[in-house]
Amino acid sequence: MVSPILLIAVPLGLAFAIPVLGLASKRVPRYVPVIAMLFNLVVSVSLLPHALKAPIVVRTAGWAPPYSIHLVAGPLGVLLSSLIALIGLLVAVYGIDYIREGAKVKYQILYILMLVGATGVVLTGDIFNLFVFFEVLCISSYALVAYRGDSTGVEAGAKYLIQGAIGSGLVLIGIGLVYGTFGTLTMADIAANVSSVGSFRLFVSLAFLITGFGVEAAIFPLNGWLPDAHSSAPSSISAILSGIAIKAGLYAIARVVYTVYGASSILPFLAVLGIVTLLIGEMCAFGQEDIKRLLAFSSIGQMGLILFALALASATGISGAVFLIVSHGLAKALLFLASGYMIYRTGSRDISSLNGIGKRMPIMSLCFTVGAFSLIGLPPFVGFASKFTIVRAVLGTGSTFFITLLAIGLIGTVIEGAYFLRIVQGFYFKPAPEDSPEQTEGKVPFSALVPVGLLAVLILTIGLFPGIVGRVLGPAADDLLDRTAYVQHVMGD
Amino acid sequence: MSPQAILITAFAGAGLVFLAGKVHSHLRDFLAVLSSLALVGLIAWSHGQYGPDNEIVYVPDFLGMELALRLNPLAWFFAIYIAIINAASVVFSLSYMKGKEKLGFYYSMMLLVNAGMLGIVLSGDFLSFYIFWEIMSWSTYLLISYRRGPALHAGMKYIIMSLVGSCAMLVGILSLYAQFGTLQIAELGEAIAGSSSGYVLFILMAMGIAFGVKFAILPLHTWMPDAHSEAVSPFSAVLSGVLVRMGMYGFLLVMYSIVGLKTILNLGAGFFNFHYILSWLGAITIVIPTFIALLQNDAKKLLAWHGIGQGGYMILGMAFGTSLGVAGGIFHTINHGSYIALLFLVVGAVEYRTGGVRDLNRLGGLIQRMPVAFFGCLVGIMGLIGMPLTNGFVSKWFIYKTLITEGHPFLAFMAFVGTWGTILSVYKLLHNMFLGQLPEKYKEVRKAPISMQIPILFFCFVIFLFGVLPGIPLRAIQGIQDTMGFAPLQLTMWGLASGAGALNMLNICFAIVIAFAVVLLLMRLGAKPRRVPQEDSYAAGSSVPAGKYHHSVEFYNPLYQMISPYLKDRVDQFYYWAADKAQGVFELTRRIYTGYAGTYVLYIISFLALLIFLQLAWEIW
Amino acid sequence: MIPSLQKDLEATFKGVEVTVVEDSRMSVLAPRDSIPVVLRYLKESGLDHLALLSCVDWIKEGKFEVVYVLTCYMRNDTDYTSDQRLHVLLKTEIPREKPALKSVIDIFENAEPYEREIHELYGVHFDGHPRLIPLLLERDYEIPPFRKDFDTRKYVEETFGSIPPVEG
Amino acid sequence: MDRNQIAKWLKSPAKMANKYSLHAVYFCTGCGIIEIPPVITTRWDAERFGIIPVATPRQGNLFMITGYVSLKTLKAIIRTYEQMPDPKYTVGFGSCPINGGMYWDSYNTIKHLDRYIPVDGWIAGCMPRPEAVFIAITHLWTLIDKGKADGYLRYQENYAAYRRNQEMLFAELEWPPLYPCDSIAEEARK
Amino acid sequence: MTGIIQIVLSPLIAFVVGVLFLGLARKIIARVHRRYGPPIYQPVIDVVRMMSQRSISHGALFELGVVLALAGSLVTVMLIPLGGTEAFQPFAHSVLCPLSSSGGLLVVMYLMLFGPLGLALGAGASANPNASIGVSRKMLLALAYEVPFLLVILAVMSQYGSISLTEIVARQQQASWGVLSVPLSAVAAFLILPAMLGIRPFDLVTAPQEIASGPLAEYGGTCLALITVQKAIHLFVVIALFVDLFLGGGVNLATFLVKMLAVFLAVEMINAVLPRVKIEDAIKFCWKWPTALAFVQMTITVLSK
Repeated sequence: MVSPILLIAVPLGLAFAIPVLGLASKRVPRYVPVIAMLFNLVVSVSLLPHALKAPIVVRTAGWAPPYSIHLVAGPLGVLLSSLIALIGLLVAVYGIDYIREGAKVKYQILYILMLVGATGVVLTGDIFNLFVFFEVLCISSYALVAYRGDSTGVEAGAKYLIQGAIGSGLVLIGIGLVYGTFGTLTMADIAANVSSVGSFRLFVSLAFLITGFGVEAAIFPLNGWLPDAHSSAPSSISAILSGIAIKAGLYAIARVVYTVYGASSILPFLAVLGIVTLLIGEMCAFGQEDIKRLLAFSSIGQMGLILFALALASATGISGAVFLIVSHGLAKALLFLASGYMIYRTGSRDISSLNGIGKRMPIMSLCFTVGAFSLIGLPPFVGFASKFTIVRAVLGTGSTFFITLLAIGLIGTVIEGAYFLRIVQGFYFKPAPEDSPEQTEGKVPFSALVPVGLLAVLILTIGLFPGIVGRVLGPAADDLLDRTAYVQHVMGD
Repeated sequence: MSPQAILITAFAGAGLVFLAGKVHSHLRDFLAVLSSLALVGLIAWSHGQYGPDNEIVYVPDFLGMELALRLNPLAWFFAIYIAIINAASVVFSLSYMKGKEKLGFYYSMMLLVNAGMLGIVLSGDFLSFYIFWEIMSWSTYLLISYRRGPALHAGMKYIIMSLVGSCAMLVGILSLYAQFGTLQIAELGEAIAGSSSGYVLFILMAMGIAFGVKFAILPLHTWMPDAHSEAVSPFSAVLSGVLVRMGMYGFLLVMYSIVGLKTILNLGAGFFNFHYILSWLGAITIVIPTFIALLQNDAKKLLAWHGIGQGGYMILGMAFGTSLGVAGGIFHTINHGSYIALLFLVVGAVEYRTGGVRDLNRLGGLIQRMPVAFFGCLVGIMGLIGMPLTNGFVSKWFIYKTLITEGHPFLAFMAFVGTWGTILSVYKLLHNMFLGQLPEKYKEVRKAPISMQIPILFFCFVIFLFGVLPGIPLRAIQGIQDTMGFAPLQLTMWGLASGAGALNMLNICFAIVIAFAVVLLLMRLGAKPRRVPQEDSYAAGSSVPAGKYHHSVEFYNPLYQMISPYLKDRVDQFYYWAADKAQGVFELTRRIYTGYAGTYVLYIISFLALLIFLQLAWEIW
Repeated sequence: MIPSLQKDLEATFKGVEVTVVEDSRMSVLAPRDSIPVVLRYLKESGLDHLALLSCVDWIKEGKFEVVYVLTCYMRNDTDYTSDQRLHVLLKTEIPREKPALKSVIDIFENAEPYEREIHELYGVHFDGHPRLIPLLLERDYEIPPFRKDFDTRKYVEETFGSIPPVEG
Repeated sequence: MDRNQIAKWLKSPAKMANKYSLHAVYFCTGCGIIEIPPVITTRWDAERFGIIPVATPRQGNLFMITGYVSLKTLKAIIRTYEQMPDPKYTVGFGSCPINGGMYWDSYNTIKHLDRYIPVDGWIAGCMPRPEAVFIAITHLWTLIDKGKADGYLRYQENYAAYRRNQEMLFAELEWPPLYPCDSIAEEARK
Repeated sequence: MTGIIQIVLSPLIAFVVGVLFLGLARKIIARVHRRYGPPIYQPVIDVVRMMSQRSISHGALFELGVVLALAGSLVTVMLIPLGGTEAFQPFAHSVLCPLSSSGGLLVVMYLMLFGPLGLALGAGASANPNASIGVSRKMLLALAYEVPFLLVILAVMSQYGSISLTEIVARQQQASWGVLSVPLSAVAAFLILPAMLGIRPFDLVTAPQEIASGPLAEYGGTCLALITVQKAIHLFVVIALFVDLFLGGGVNLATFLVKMLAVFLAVEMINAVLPRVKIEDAIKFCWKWPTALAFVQMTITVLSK
C-alpha cells in the first residue's frame, strides 16, 4: 500500500512546479490544483481500509522513535485528509472559472499549500511538525484572504494575520515548554510520560497550546478574525477556510487534549465554551444582512457544537463530532460556493438583493436550500444524522449538566433554522427587487454547477445512507480516545 | 398491501408530479389525482392485514438503529382518514388553482405532506416517526408561505414553533433510547412499564410539547390562525382537517400504546396528575378560541380559531382514559376533519367565485347564486355545532357522557359553553356569506365548478352517514381500543346499547324525518305562497334602498363590546414580546465583534490569562 | 338692549330702516344683496338663533317679502326673563318674476330646509344652496302652490277630477 | 258558540277564522290615529273581537286607514297594501278618505281613496269613536259572511285600472306592478 | 304497539296543551290589564286564519327553515317524559316518553337547537335587516340564558348521577324532588325561564315596536301559522323540562299537566307586568344572578358527591 507521506510530498511538488508550467502555457496552472487534490483523494481513500485495521506509522529521517519525525495515519487522520482532499478537489474545480482576474498563478500555489498544510496537521504525529504544517496553513490563508486586493480584503487579511501570528506564537511557546520538560517532540513519547511531571507547568503549556490552536479553531473569544476574513475572501477561499481550515485547528486541539495530555478535567470547560460559541455564533448570525458574513457566523456556531460534542469524552460523542465535521464541511462548502455565484449574478452581497433568485438561478438556489436544510438538521439530509448522533451521545452520558447544555444548544439550532429558512423563503417566495441591475446574463458556467451539484447529491446520499461514513466513525473515535493504544502503537515498533 | 408499498407510492407520487409538472400541466393534474386516489384504494384494500407479516424493516442499519414500518388498527384508521381528505382537497384544487403560478411545486408539496403524514402513521419506531414528522413540518412550511405577502410571516411563525417542538421530541426520543436501548414502539411498550413516574412524566412532557405545538393546544396555538388564513384554501383544508390531528395521533400513541393505561391514570400526586391538567388545558382550549372566533371578520381566521377550539374536545375525550371517552375523542378527530375541511372548501369556492373576497362584512345573499356551496356550508356548520343527525353530535355525546359520569361537571360546562360559542360564530359565517341581500356586484356570480362540488357533496354525505349510522367508524375504533387495552363498548350500528344511557341515532333520525314530512304536509295544506324578489321586502312602506338593506357588519355588537377587552390573544402578545427581547439580545451580541484588531488581540490574551488564573486560583484542572 | 342695537344698525348700514314694533320685537328692512352682511352682524351681536325663514306674497305690489326671524339662545337662566327675549325680523323684498336670493347656509347652517321649503312652495331660487330638491310635495307644479295666483280648486279639479273611478 | 256557529265553522272554517281573527295593520296617517289606542286598550278592548295590532303588513289582514291621505302617504299605503297576504280588508276612518273631507280643495291630499286601493268599508265621522269602530267591525263580519268584502279580489281583477290611476298621480313608482299588466309607461312607449 | 301510540300521542298532547297555554297567556294578560281578552281558543282561530292566507316566500330555505324548526320541536317532545312512573300505571303503559332509550338529556339539549337554528335560517333567507337584527338578538339572548341553564342541567345530572331524563324523574320520585335537592338551581332556572320562552321581560327578539317582530318580519300565511305552532310546542317543551328536572315529573299525565299549569301561571304573571329590557342588560342579568346561583349549587353538589 502506498505510504501516506505521498499525500504531502506530491502536492508540494506540484505546487512548486506551477510557476514552471505557468511559463509553458497560460491555461495549464488552473488545472494543477485539481490534479493534486484528485491524487490526494485517491491515495487517502485507498489508505482508508489499511488505516482502519491499524494506524500506519511512517518514519522519516531514519532516527529512532523518540527523535524521528514521523507521520501517524490513523483512521481519524485518514478520514479527515480524505475529507480535505474531497472538498479541496471540488473547490479547485469551482475555482477554475471563478478566479479570472488577479495573480492567478500565485492563487493556485497558495491554494495547494493551504491544503497541504491542513493534510499535514491531520496526519502528523510530531508536535513541532504539527506547528510547521499549522503555520503553512495559516500563512497561505492570510495571503488568500487578501487575494481580492481591494481595501476590505487587505484589511481583513491584515487583521487575520495579526491574530494568527499571535496564535502561532502562543503555540510555539507551548511547544517550547513541552520540549523543555520532556526533551522530545513526538506526541506519543510525551503522552507516555506526561503523568510523571508536576501538573502546573504542564497545565501552562496546555493553556498556551489550546489558546493558540483556538485562534484558528474559531472558539468564542478567539474568533474575532473569522467574520471579516470569510466575508471579504473570495467565495472559493472562504469555502475552504470554513470547510477545512478551522476544522484542522479543532483537530489539533482535540489531538493535544486527548492524546498528548489526556487532560479529561478540562473537558467540561471546553463543553461550556463550545455551547457559548454556538449561542454567540447563532445570535450574531441572526441579524446579519450580508450573506457571507451570515455564513461565517453560522460556521462559528457549528464549530461550537463540534467542540461541545468533542468535550463529551464518550465514543459516540467523538464520532458525532467527527460526523458533524464531515457534514458541516460539505454543507458549508456548498453554501459558500452557491452564494459565490449568486453574489456574482446579483452584484451585491446583502440578502435582500437575493430575493426571488429562485426563478433566475433554479439549480443554484435548490442546492443552497439542500445545504441550508442539512445545516439545520432536517431529516433526509446528512446534517440530521450528525445532529442525531450528537444528541444521542449527550443523552447517553445521562449527566444533567450535559443535558441542560444540550437544551441551550438546541435553542441555538432553532435560531439557525430561523434565519436559514428566512433566506430560503426569500429565494422562492419574495419578489425580486426591481432596482437590482441584471449583473451578468447568461448561464452559470459548467465548472461551477458540477461541484455544487455533486456536494448536494453527496449530502443527500450520506443523509439517506449514513452507513458509508458511519463505519469509519467508530475506529476514528477510538483512535482519538485511547492514548495507550496510540502510544504503544507509535513507540512499540 | 404492505405499508412499504403505500409509502413508496406516496413519495414516488410526489416526485413524479414534480417532474410531470415540467412536461405538461394536464399530465401533472392527472397524476396528482391518480396517485391520491390510488393511495386511498391501497389503504382501503389493506384493511384487515394487521399482525406480524406487516412489520417490515425497511432500513436495517441507520446509525446503529433499524427503521421499521407496521400497520395496526390505529395506524390504518388515521391513514385512511389522511388519504381521503388529501384526495378531496387535491380534486378541489384542480379548478381552484387553475391559472396560479408554480403549480408543479404546489402539487408535489401537497403530496409530499400527505406522504409525510402517512409515514408518521405507519412508522413502527420513533426514529422513522421523527424523520417523517420533520419532512411533514418543512414541506408544510413551504406550502404555507406559497401565497407570498403575510403568508411568509405566518410560515416563519409556524416553522419556529415546530422546530422547538421537534427539538423537544428529539430529546424525548433519544432519552428513551438511552434508557431502554431500543426505539421500536412495540418493545418500548413493555420496557417503559417499570420506569419511575418522574421519568415517564419527563417523556410525556418532552413529546407533549411537540404534539402540543402541532395540535395547537392553548399555550402553543398562536401559529394556527395565521397559518390557516394565509395558506391556500385547499391546503388549509388539509392543514386543519388532518395535519393538526397528527398531534392527536402522537398523544394516543405515547399515552396509550407506550405508557399504557394504568400508569397514565395515577401519574403525579392527587390533584396534579397529568391527565387532569391535560383535560383542564383541553377545556380552556375549547372556550377561549371559540369566543375569539366569534369576533373574527375574516372567514378563514374564524374557521382557524374553531380548529383550535374543537381540538379541546378531542383532548377532553382522550384525557380520561375511559373506553367511552377515548372512542369519543378518536371519533371526534375524524368528524372534525370532515366538517372543518368541508367548511374550508366552501370558503375557498366562495373566494374563487367572488375574486378573493373573504371579509364577512362585504359578502351576502350568495345562496341565490351558489346553492351547492350553501348546502355544504349548512351541513358543515351543523356538524361543527354537533346537531343530531350529524357525526359531530355522536362524538360530542360520547365525550359529554364520559365527562358527566366521570364526575367533572365543570369541564362539561366549559365544553357546552364552547358549543354555544360555536353556534353563534358559525351562524354569523353562514349568514354573512349566504343569507341576506345579494349585493349588486355579485349578481352574476356563477355556481361553484363541478370539481369543487364533488368534494363538498362527498363530505356532506360522510357527515350524514356517520351521523345516522355511527356504528361504521365506531367498529373500526373498537379495533383500535382492543390494541390499546380498553374495555369494549356495547356498540350497535346506530349508537350505544348500554342500558339507560343508550344512544340510538336511527330512532332520532326516523323521528326527525317523519316529523319533517308531517310538517311539510301541513305546509302544503295551507295556501301556496308566491315567490318574490329580494327587493319586495317590508321597509315600513318605502321601497328598499338598493345595496344598503343588508345587516351584517358587527353582527354581535353588544356581546363584542362586553367581551372583546378580555379576548385579546395574550399568549400571542407574549410571544411577540419575547421575540423582540431576543432580537435586542442578538443586537447586543453582535456588538462584540467590533471589527477593530486591537480588541480581538485583547480577547485572545485575556482568554489565556483567564485560563492560567483559574488554574492558579482554584486548581480546577 | 333694543335702543343700542337700533342705533348701531343705523350707524353701520345705510339704506336700512329699523322700526321697533313692540317692546321686545324689532323689524329691520334691508336691501336684497346686503342680507348676508347684516345677518352676520346680527349674529355677532348676540342673535345667534335663526328661528325660521318665511316669505310673504304681495301680489299687488308684484314682490315677495322674505323674512328672517332671529332670536338668541338662552345661555343660562340669569340672562334675561323670557318676556325680555328679543326677536328681530329681518325683511327684504324681491321681485315676483324671477325671485332669487343668496343662500345663507354659510352663516346659519340650519337655514337649509327652510330655503328648500320656500324654493318648493314659492319658487324662490337660492343660489349657492347644495341640494334644492323637493322637501314636502310629491309632484311638480308649474305655479308653486303657495303663490297667491295659484288656483287650488282648478288644480284639484284638473289632477284629482281627471282620475276615473275604478268600477264606475 | 251555539249550534249554527259550529255549523258555519264546519262549512267554511277559512271565512269564519278570517272573521274572528282580524290582525290589524293600522296606518297612522291624519288625525284618526289618536282613536286607535283607546280601541285596543283596556277601556274598549278590541282583542275581545280577536283584533290585535301587528307590526308588519305580512302578518295582518285588516288595513285601517285612519285619516286624510296625502300624496306621499298614498305611496306608502299602496306599498303596504300590496305587501299584505291575500284575504285582506281595508277600512277607511272618517270622511277625509271617502271624499277628501275638509281638505276637499287641498292640492296635496287625495280625494277618493278607493280610486287607488280597494276599500271594503268606511266609518263615517270626523274621527269615529271606538264604538263606531266596533260597529264597523261587526258590519265587516256580515260583509265577510256574505262574501261582499272582496276588496282584494276587485284589486286583482281590475288591477290595470288601479295601477293606471296610481301612475297618473306619481311620475314613477319604485316597485314593479303586483300583477302583470301594461302600465302607462309601457303604453307610452308602444 | 304502545310505542306507536306514544309517538303519535305525545306531539298531539304537546300541540293541544301548548296552544291552550298560548290562549291562556293572552287571557291572563287581558285579565291583568282589567279587560276581557280573547276567548281561550283564539290562537286556534289565528292559526286557521293564517293557514288560509296566501302570503309570499323568499325561496326554498325561507320555508324549509320553519319546517326544520317545527320538526325539531316535535321530536324534542318525544324525548321528554310526560308523566307516568316505572311502577304500575292505569293506562297500562309506563312513562309516556317514546324515545326514552335514545340518548336522554344530552339529545334534548341539542335537539332544542333545531328551533332557533331553523328560524334563524328562514329569517336570514328573508333578506330583511329587521330579521337579521332579530336573529342576532336571538343568538345573543340564547348565549345569555344558556350559560346558567347548562350549569343548572349539569347540577341536576351530577346530583342524580345519570344523563337519562326518565332515570332522573324516577330517582326524583323515589328520593327528593329537584327543587329540594338542588334548590338554588331551581331558582336560577326559574329566573331564566322567561328568557328561554322569549316572553315579556326578554321578548326583545320579536319586539314588534323596535324591529317589526324581528325574525318574523317577512313571515305571513302558512309559515307564520307553523311558527306560532312551534312557539306553542317550544313553550310546552321548556315548561315540561322544568317540571321534569325540578318538580319530579308527573306520577301520571294529569298531575304532570297540573304542575305544568302551575309553573306556567307563575311565569305568565311576570310576563304580564314587566317591560322589555335591552339586549345588553339581558346578557348582564343572565350572566350575573342566575349564573352565580347555579354555580354555587353546582359546587355544592360536586363537593357533596
